[in-house]
Order: sequence, then C-alpha cells, then structure tokens
Amino acid sequence: MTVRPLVRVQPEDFDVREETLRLTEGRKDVGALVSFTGLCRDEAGTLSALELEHYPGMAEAELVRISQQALERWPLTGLTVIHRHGKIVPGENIVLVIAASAHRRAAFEAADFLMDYLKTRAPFWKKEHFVSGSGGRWVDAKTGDTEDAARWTEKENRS
Amino acid sequence: MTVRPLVRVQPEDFDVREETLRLTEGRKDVGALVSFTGLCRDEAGTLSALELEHYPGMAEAELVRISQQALERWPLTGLTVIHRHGKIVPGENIVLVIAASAHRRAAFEAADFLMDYLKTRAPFWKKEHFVSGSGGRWVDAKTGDTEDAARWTEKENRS
Amino acid sequence: MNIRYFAWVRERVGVEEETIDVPGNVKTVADLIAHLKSLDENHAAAFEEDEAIRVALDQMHVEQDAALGDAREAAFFPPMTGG
Amino acid sequence: MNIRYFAWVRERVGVEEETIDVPGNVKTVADLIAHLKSLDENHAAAFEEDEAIRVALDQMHVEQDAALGDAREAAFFPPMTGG
Repeated sequence: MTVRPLVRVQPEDFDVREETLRLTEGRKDVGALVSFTGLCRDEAGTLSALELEHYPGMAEAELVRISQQALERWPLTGLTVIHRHGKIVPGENIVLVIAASAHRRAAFEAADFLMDYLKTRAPFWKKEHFVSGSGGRWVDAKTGDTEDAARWTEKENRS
Repeated sequence: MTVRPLVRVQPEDFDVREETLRLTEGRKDVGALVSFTGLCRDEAGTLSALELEHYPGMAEAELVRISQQALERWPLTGLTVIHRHGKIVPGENIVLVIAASAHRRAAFEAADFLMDYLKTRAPFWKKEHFVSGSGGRWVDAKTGDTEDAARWTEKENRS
Repeated sequence: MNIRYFAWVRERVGVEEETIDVPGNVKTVADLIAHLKSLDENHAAAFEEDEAIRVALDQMHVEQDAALGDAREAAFFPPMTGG
Repeated sequence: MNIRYFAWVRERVGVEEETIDVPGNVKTVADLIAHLKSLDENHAAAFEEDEAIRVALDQMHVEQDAALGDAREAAFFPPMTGG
C-alpha cells in the first residue's frame, strides 16, 4: 500500500492530537508514533517574534520530496509534516513532524531524518525581531544542522 | 533548575495534546519536544486484546529511575512517561513518552533512550488474548530490545 | 519474607503473593530460588528455567547472586515486555 | 526568465521578483549570477558573498555549476533556517 505523506505549509497553529488521530484512528497496523514539535524559544526574553519567510510552492514541494525519501527508507504507515510561516511569538509552535510505523526504530529514525533534512533543505528563513524594537536580524544557518543531515548519508554508505 | 519527571501508571488512556501542553504552556525555554506513542497492533486481525500486567509500586519507581537517568544525561526542560495497564484492544494507546528540551538532538535521544530502557527494565508483561478464544499467550521478550538498550551503554563507554 | 510473582511465573506458582520463612542458610537470591523450588511441584515448575527468571528485592532489579540482606520483599518474574 | 529572491538576498536586491532577459552567453547558474551582479549596485551587493548563495531552478535545489536549460524560474536565497 502506497503511503501518501501529508504536507502542509500554513500560518495557523496545528493540533498534535488531531494530527496524531489522523494517522492512527480506525487502524490496527500502527505500533509506534514519533512526533517532533519545534517551538519558538527565547530564554533571554529579548525576542518579540520570529518571522518565517518561505518560498511558496517550493516549500511544499521540497517537504514532499523529503517525505518521499523517508517513505522509501523506512517502512512507515503514515507521515505528516506541517511547517508554519509568518510571525511566531516565543512559546508558539513552528513545525510538526509525525512518523508512524509498526515498529519504534523506524518511527524514531524517520522523524529524526525528516527534521535534519527539513532544517537544511526546506526553503524557510527565520528573522528575529527584538523587544527593543531594533531592526530584525536574519538567523544564521548552523554548521551543526549540516552535520546532522550528513549523518544519514554516512549511514547509507555504510549499509 | 531541577526538572521533576511526570510518571504515571494507569488503566486510562492519555491525551497527547494535554501532556504536550503541560510541558510547554507558558514557557519560552522549550525549543523541541519529541513524543513517542506505543500502540496495540494487530495486522492479522487475530488479537482480541493485550492484557498488561505490572508490578504496582515498582513500575512507577523504575520509570522514575529511568527518567532520572535521562535527566542526568540530557539537558531536558521536562519529561513525561505514562504507561497503561489492564486490557488494551488493538488500535489503543499503551505508552507515552515525551521529552522536552531547548534543542532537538537532546529531545530525540532522551525519548529514544527512555523507550529502550522502559522496554527492558520497567516491570510490565503483555499477555495476548485471541479472537478465537483460545487461552492467552505471554509475549516473549525480544532480543532486539536488549540490543537497543545496550546502544546507550556503548555510547557512554565511547564518550 | 514477602514473595511476589508476576506473569507466567505467577501462573505456574499458582499464587500472586506469599509469606515464607527464610531458613538461616539462605543468603542470596540463588539460595532463595533453590529453597522455593524445594517447596512443591508448582514452585519447581515455575523456576525450572531459572536463568530466565528476573528478580527484584524491595522493588529494585538485582542479579541472582545478590545477597538478600534485610530485604523485606522479593519478586520473581519473566523478562519484561512493556512499552 | 523569472528571478526570485528570498530573505537577506531579497532585502539587498530590493525586489522579491523580477523578469530579466538572459543573454545568449549565460548558460549556467554561475553565469547568471555574474550577469545579475553586473546589473546594478544592489544586485552586486546581494551576490557579494556568492559562495553563500543557494539556488533553485524551477523550485528544485541545484549547484551553481548547473545548466539553466529551459528553466523558467531561478531563485536565490541564503542557507535555509527553517524547522
């Protein structure tokens, strides 16, 4: 059975319960579900909001491509990726990934892979706006994210 | 700040949304939240229910001990473990683990570690009851689970 | 000493819980298992595959060579299958 | 050809989107970047750190040595920071 990933790029928040039920309700083949939620963080109390810019069309297309790669690599029963855009204030949700499978290892690895690839390949950019009102600042890409994404190619080469 | 894990052993189902909110609401220090849900699976359609026996008192105590190990190992902002007992029918939830952290790697690893340790160390036993009505069968422990749990000691030795 | 059994160990012994007098020469978990096996056929059957049996003393996992010390409760059960 | 810019590349160029005539000698993404740089100071500033710039042709990631082929849209942007 072909699994079609659910990919959404939207300004609205998402509900993890609703998205979980969508992957499990009325089914008996899901043994494990791993969900990742990314939130807007601000320990210092200096951030007023993150502004998430995206490339409409390509953002959805790239998330579908990454999802298809995960589906080829792991035996998943379902996969959901929701990424918000627009202004997001500290404490709010930014991104949700849910991977469902018969077994927990596949669900964990697929969700982890999806987040790593999404971070380095999905066309979204964060700009920080500050409480002080001083002009926004584009967030720099992290070297760590590129290294995290590279873990999956190494694994591929080893297997 | 000391993080106190939330551990519950109960016959009732849980609500992933409610448990997620408990770890994130009114906070600005949570950047990543990984949740694992384990469900009762029955692709063959032969299972009427899983019966989950547990060791009252020790089940909670052991889940707290495993949670404390995770909190010592990763910089978490919160940790929730809920394990059901009693009769659970196919499609229903069995276990929920949520790890919250500033960063996604810690949240993923802590949730993964917790499930591996829970599987091999928390005193719960599954008995399968069949649609055919033939007597129940105790589920055998999987070698794979022991190997999964051993991954974390290897990592510790390497670091 | 309070003894508890779970899962198929419980079913084979035929009781969930019992209180036994521990003879003076029973010092370790392995000694206790040997003593329990000697009680009757049900106990003997429950502990037949004794290397498969896991043990907790006062709700903490221990190995079979652990000393009983002043533990008040011992529990015997198969490898765990939760999660 | 339709050209789109995102994030700080967009801010430096000063437009989100523009349509340009591609000269016949512009065959690859790198050629296109060189051509855009020659247009005015804003474009030159946007592409100053040109090795940092990522490129998509018709909404697919490509390297700078990729041929433009019959792509109808090129997009230029900094490394992505979503998630």
